[in-house]
Amino acid sequence: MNAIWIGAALFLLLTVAAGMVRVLMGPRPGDRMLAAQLFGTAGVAMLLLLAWGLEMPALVDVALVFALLSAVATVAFVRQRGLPREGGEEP
Amino acid sequence: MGPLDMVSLILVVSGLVFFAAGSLGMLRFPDVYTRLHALTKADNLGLGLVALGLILQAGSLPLVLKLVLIWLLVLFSGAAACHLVAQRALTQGEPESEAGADPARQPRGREGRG
Amino acid sequence: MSPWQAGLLLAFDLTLVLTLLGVAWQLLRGVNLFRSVVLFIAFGLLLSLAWVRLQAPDVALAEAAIGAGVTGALLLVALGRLRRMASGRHGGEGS
Amino acid sequence: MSVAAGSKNSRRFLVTLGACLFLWWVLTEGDPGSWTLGVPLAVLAALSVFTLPAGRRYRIAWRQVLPFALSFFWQSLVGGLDVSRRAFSPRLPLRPGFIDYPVQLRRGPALTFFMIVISLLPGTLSVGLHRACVHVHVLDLGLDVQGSLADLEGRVARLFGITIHQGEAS
Repeated sequence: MNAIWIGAALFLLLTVAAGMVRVLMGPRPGDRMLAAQLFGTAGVAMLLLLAWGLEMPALVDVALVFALLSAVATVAFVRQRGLPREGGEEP
Repeated sequence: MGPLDMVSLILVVSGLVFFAAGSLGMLRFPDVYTRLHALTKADNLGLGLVALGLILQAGSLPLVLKLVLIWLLVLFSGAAACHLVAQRALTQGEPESEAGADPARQPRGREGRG
Repeated sequence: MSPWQAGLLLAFDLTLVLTLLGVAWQLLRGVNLFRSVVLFIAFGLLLSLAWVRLQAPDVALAEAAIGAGVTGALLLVALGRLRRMASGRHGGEGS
Repeated sequence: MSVAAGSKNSRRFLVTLGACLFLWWVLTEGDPGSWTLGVPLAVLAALSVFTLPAGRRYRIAWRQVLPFALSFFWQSLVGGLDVSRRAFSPRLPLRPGFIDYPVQLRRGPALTFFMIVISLLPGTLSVGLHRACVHVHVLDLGLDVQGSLADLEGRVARLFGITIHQGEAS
């Protein structure tokens, strides 16, 4: 059964690596930021799967911290004036 | 492998399908707003299914509640964060987006595809 | 540990290392600072997974909290402030 | 008056303390050794709820929680399936656009909750709030979004024990 959980985590890592393309390409700041949000959600799922797959129950707590902090960067992004605007491509 | 393991395997695999759909939607959808749709719905549902599959393997009640708590946290913080990103995108230009409100116009072939 | 499990773990580790290196390379190579900051946040999340694989869940916890969450937010705030300062000096529109 | 207020406050304190203890129990997974730290911390947390400035008060109709949760899970399953179907489909069937939904809920926790839940339901994403209209982005303009939003608003209002005039919306 453990092998299945690890395989599932590997699959999620691959989807995250695919989503990285969106961070690289953009084109707008919002696109990049929401891709980072995706890594938060997928990261939580990966940590939960690894907690069972590697038999490390402490990883559930790491997943909890991921869940709490994944929104912090997004809120900082939205609240901060002066970051590249959505309208045009930034320099 | 008992029937319970079978059920949780099915749940986790269907969760993975939704995660794949979320990533694919993020790559294929044409603009920020539609990508946010893919992110909020598909990924949160995927995480919910993975967590549900693991809940069936959890030995104790507090662990079950902890997984539910994690899912709810991700659900609400993710939805709020997506709302904020969408609001920022709307207030800071993205002029073509208003044109999409006209149902007569086909909003295909907008900027930012691919 | 079954051979299946060992193989999957090896694949997981290799994918993780390759993605980490790729992200780090793109992060350093780019000239767009905002893109680099977002990549840094992603890098922090991936590095936290690497700590998990090194059997250090406590370090992974600190990395997720400090590396990805707080440092990412700090870098975003610093970037916004830098840009506002630059646009103020060149007589731009300000904020 | 003051006696009644005092007993109400003490009941609120006990409920908050109970919630804190329950949260501690969940977070430590019921480890019995952790209570020496957990009980004082829970008391401090419950006290801080009373000394810190209070947020907006709201009440939840607890009897409505289970029906709301069930319909929410069902709707979020439908939403995930809908968006996944569109993502996997090779033709990419999207007709995105914005609509304005005239909302009857007053500003406050109920409206915030409503706007968050909008984003998790099939085909809708709340973008902003102008006066009394929620700005909603929809994936497919052909769907009856106004009707389903009115339905959702009614359910949120019932969850928070608010009466709104059904039927005016939509």
